[in-house]
Amino acid sequence: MSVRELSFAQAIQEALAQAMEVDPRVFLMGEDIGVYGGAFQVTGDLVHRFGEDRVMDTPISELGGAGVAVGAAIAGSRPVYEFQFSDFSTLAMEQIVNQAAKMRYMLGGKVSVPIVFRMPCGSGTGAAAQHSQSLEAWFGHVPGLKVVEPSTPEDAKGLILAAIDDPDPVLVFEHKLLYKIKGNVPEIMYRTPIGKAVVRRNGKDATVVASAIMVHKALEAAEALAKEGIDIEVIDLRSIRPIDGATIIESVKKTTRLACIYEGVKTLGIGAEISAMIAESEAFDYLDAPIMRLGGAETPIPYSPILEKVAVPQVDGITDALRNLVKGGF
Amino acid sequence: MSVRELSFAQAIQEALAQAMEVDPRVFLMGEDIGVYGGAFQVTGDLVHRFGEDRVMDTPISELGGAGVAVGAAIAGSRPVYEFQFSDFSTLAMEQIVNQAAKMRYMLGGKVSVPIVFRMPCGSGTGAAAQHSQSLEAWFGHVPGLKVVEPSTPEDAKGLILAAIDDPDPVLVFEHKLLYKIKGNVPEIMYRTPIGKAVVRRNGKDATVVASAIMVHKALEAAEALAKEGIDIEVIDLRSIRPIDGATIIESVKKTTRLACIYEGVKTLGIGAEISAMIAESEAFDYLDAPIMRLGGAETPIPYSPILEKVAVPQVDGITDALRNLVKGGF
Amino acid sequence: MPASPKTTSSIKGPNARPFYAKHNAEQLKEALRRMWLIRRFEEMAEDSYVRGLTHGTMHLSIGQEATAIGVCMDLTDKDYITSTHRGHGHCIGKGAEVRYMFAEFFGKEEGYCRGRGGSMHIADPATGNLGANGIVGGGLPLATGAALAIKQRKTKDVAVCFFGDGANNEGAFHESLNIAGVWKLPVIYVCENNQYGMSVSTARSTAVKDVATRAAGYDMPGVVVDGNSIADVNEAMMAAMERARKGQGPTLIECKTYRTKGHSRSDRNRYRSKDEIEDWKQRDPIPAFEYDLQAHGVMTAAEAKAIRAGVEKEIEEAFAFAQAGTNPTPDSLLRDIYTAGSAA
Amino acid sequence: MPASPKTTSSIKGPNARPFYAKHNAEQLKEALRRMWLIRRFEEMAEDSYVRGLTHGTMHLSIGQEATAIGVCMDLTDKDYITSTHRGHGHCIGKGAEVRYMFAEFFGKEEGYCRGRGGSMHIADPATGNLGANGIVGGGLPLATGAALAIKQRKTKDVAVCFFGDGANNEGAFHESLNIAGVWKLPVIYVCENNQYGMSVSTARSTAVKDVATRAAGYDMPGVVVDGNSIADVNEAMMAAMERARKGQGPTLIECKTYRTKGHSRSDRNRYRSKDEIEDWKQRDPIPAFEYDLQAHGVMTAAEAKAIRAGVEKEIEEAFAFAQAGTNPTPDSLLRDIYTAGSAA
Ligand SMILES: Cc1ncc(C[n+]2csc(CCOP(=O)(O)OP(=O)(O)O)c2C)c(N)n1
Ligand SMILES: Cc1ncc(C[n+]2csc(CCOP(=O)(O)OP(=O)(O)O)c2C)c(N)n1
Ligand SMILES: [Mg+2]
Ligand SMILES: [Mg+2]
Repeated sequence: MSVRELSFAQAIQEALAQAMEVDPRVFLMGEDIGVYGGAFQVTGDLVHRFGEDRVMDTPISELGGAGVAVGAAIAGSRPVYEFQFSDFSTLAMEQIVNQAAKMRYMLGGKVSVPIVFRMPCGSGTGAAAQHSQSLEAWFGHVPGLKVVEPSTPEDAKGLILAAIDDPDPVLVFEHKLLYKIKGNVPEIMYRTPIGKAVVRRNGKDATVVASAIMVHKALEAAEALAKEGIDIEVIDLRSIRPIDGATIIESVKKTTRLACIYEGVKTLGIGAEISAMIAESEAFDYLDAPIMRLGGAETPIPYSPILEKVAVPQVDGITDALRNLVKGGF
Repeated sequence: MSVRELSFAQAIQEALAQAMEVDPRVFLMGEDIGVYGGAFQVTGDLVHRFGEDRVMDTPISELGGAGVAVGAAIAGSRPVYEFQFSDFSTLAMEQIVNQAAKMRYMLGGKVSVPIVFRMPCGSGTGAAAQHSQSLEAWFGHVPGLKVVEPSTPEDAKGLILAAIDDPDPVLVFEHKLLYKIKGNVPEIMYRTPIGKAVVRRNGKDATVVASAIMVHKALEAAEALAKEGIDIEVIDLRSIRPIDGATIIESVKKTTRLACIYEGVKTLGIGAEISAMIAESEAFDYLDAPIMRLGGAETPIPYSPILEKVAVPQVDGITDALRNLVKGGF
Repeated sequence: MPASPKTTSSIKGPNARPFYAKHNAEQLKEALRRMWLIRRFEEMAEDSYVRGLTHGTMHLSIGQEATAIGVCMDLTDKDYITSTHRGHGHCIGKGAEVRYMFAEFFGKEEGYCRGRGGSMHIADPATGNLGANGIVGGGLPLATGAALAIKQRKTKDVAVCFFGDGANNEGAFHESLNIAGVWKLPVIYVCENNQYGMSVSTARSTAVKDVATRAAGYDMPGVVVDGNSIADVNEAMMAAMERARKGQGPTLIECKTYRTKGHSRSDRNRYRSKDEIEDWKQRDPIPAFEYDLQAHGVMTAAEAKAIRAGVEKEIEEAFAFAQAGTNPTPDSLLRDIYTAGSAA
Repeated sequence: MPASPKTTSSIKGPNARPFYAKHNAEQLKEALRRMWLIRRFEEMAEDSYVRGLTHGTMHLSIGQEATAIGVCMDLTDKDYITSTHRGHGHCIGKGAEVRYMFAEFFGKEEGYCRGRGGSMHIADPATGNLGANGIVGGGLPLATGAALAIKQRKTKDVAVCFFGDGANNEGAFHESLNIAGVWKLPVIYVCENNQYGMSVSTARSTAVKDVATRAAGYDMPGVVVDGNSIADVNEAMMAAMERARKGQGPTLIECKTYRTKGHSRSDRNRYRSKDEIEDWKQRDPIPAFEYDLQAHGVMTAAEAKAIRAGVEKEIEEAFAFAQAGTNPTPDSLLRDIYTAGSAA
């Protein structure tokens, strides 16, 4: 099996191309995904390969565009809709949440809605408050949706392919700072299972549950702490709805300490759910310390690079926090 | 000080009338709030008293209507915008979340956005999946917003008045099944502080944090358990952003057990935040049992009355769960 | 269907208007029958609601039946429709059976949505009916998307989108019609302009007198028809379907009509006058069509009576069927949220 | 401002077009100066971006200056504008000082938004500028709401809403214009049609050729003007302002123009030809206006030179001011989310 280095963006592009290659029902919709190649160059040259009928530039109309994609999905097509920035999904919540998520249920199981929404998210690009949000928690709160958030090129490809295969609506959150990272990606069409977390680093002193870019920061912090003799287990959440409780519970039972690290706003962010899930599970009795959450600050993302940096967890802060967690200095 | 019995809906109406009486900048916008009196008769006859210029029927245009209200607020008016059902706020998330919530911050504090959004919410009316959601957790996740959820007519009036006074955007969630409940309401203009929970029932065996209609169900369950010698403390959350952590922590330290009861979908609902907040607080060390959450089932709200009932916590289930929590039967 | 032997030359002749020229007697009588079926279904539904047999809310389209049937009568099961909160007529027009509709109202497993949807979500994908919608304007992008799927699979089907005058002020209207206009999609937007969005008249909600005026902003024809005349409605549909099937793109048809009942049960009709309601009751589309069919000799008085009797019987049986239906069990709460076997 | 002594009769005479008849030489020269100020500000901003002094993204309006100034030059600080992601021109047009704009780009406390907003949110409420917006179409409801507030307080001010051709396909456009049309609000919608929404031409995004066509759907006048002619733009504004101030309601003005730079830094201009860009560069609105002013004797060549030199100096000083500005301290992260003293 051939494996190459690809960037996260290239890996997604390959997944899209392979899916379109094997299934004529699959097509792409979004703003500037054609000749422009997408704001983050994810669709790149696909329009030249598949034509304008399958790589469709839409007007700037998120509610209409997303809704048209939902309608096409119900009627038998397989759309992948790109929000240029996931912030703009605020304009399409109606179609995502009231229609796509609930249609199957409301109709007694008589339709399915095989749609993928691609959601570039996150801060760090200096694009300020309306272009830097991490809203995955909202969608994780909505039955009928599935929500994933890859951290590596390999998972990016595998989760996009799984999402396209899936008969239900799936949102794929893609942290913008990850688009350029590189990693090994198999050439074949493979699926990364939706709903399964993965242990990225084994450790015995504490469990960190992180997602997307925070996985990388957590691993960096873990390496730093390893030099101090502190051994951190890092779980890459990957799937936000459904959440893989079993993997986390098992890990916490072993390490007896838990930290949740996420970029979204701390209050009511994904770490709240993970913490609560553990606090009500059998793992509760194993806990030797309060459950720690490191989330985004309670603020819109500022433009100033100085402030933007302190608005979300960074490696140094994570390292200090984990040290405290293990050393018990609460 | 004169006190009368008013319904929850009447209490809100009185608050709106008093605010309009004393401040000519205050006005109401929404669909069918004029001669129709509002879908739930909250605005009632106010249009006859204050005229069509201050009780404004809008076209069916939630994004535009809410956004126009936000613009008017920035430009010096004091709008109260009613969503006919809070589910329709999915159409206006852009203006609420990207504009109203962030405008002050993005502009370096140079404007304020004194707007109130009224959000009729909740299930129990047979209106099915698109008219029964409890979406307060979404807004609780957004810095720049304030979110309250009264459970009594007295608080409904006081929180509406506090929200109108507030210089920042406030969302008031009004559970539809509460509109007809009656309670004592003072005649004067008083404010219920935003950000303060209240202990509705003192108890020593476990703390229940509930909001809106769940406060009533929790109190009922507590009375039933009192007969069994189990003594439950019931906290009415009232404010979802900011959350009154201090009141909850103090209570948990005393009772050593915590249950969160809410109608919104359990995963990533408000109970997740309360649980996580306690699990990372100094109260963690006092806990004698896992933190329990009873939230809405992981489903769109079904139409069938049989299913609709089991989709959200009911008194019997709450009673059983609390008994288990206290008796330690995990 | 066989050509009717009773067809008179005044209708089928060279001067006959297209509605009569293109449909045979069976088709015309079936159209009338369905109009009655809608009427009696809704009356019965209202009755059962008043008697507490149904819960939730319900929006009646009494007075608007000519639009529903005029639009749907020539559609096949492969043509899609999206419907609205006021959708019983569309549903019956598209071929649904009233027994399963009643069953849905009663929240039974036999219902079209297995009792999960109720009146506001009633749907029948098997006949191309993608469903009523609780969100005003919610169906506009969906129908547009269904039209895109049709275009992608290169068939000659069409998608029809019902929406109200109130919905025409939603952003979804604008975005959908623009996309359909740019992409030349085979979709027909049918505005049922019953003069009010809940309590707000079009004069108070809509900056132009005719919704159809807005079609010019989307490079599509916009036509206004008497929505209480099944012939007028249907002829506009014929033109729109031809246009769509030829790949020429969308059409907006505005049907001026009226709901003689309140918006929903909570309506006290404070926003309109008794006289106005009475006026429109005089323009009831069903007796008018019944009269025309007899005047033109398509149908005898006896046949008309038989149609009504047949409808009566169908309604009664359907009602009984629904009442005897199966209640969902609590343990089925979480079924059909996700597709069985998929990750969830 | 004093009437200019140099005004020639051909401009001020009875046959002079309104733009020249209604403005004196000082006003006209100030308009030119601001156009140069926009141009040089943006060139400098781009330069500092390329040099890595600014981060984030930036959208230049080079080529569109006549629209910004033609619209804003007669507004007072009590008139509101809402701007767009491509908003530097609007901001300067409304009276902002470039030193605080540069400071904002550099993320300094002295910036208009204290460094919290950056280019996409630059605002100056003191001059009635409610801000650029990162959301395409985001300002449409806001301007409409500001117009409602004006109407409520019964003054004669107006609200002006800038938006792009791309934004005209957002639902916010439709809902806002309809509300303004029904309520007869004193708002002026200015569409800067620069032919593209990012990479998508209006032909591919918008079902009609002229955005102004859509005005008919909202019961308001829709006019198309040459957006590169400050006189054309301004005269359309005069009519719209008069209409708004008389309580006759909104107007839609479509200014046909062009951005000669890419959409933003990431743009490789794959969607348009070099020839097209060159063509439009020939129609640069600033030299054209400068020429007119001289041809008509409003201004001498020496004065024109002095204006440019003044702008150059202002830009240099502003840039230096901004570079010497104060960085926010991390502990100020949570300031100004909520109003101080309110519950938070
Ligand atoms: C987005 C949204 N806004 C408001 C409502 C509440 N509502 C239900 S029907 C209705 C009136 C709709 O008017 P129209 O589109 O003319 O349809 P009609 O009821 O007249 O058939 C309203 C306001 C809703 N269901 N969805
Ligand atoms: C709601 C929304 N959708 C998409 C974008 C990304 N985006 C920013 S500017 C732009 C093009 C806007 O085109 P137009 O309105 O014509 O303004 P122009 O850039 O041409 O000045 C796009 C697609 C956005 N910022 N907001
Ligand atoms: Mg209507
Ligand atoms: Mg443009």
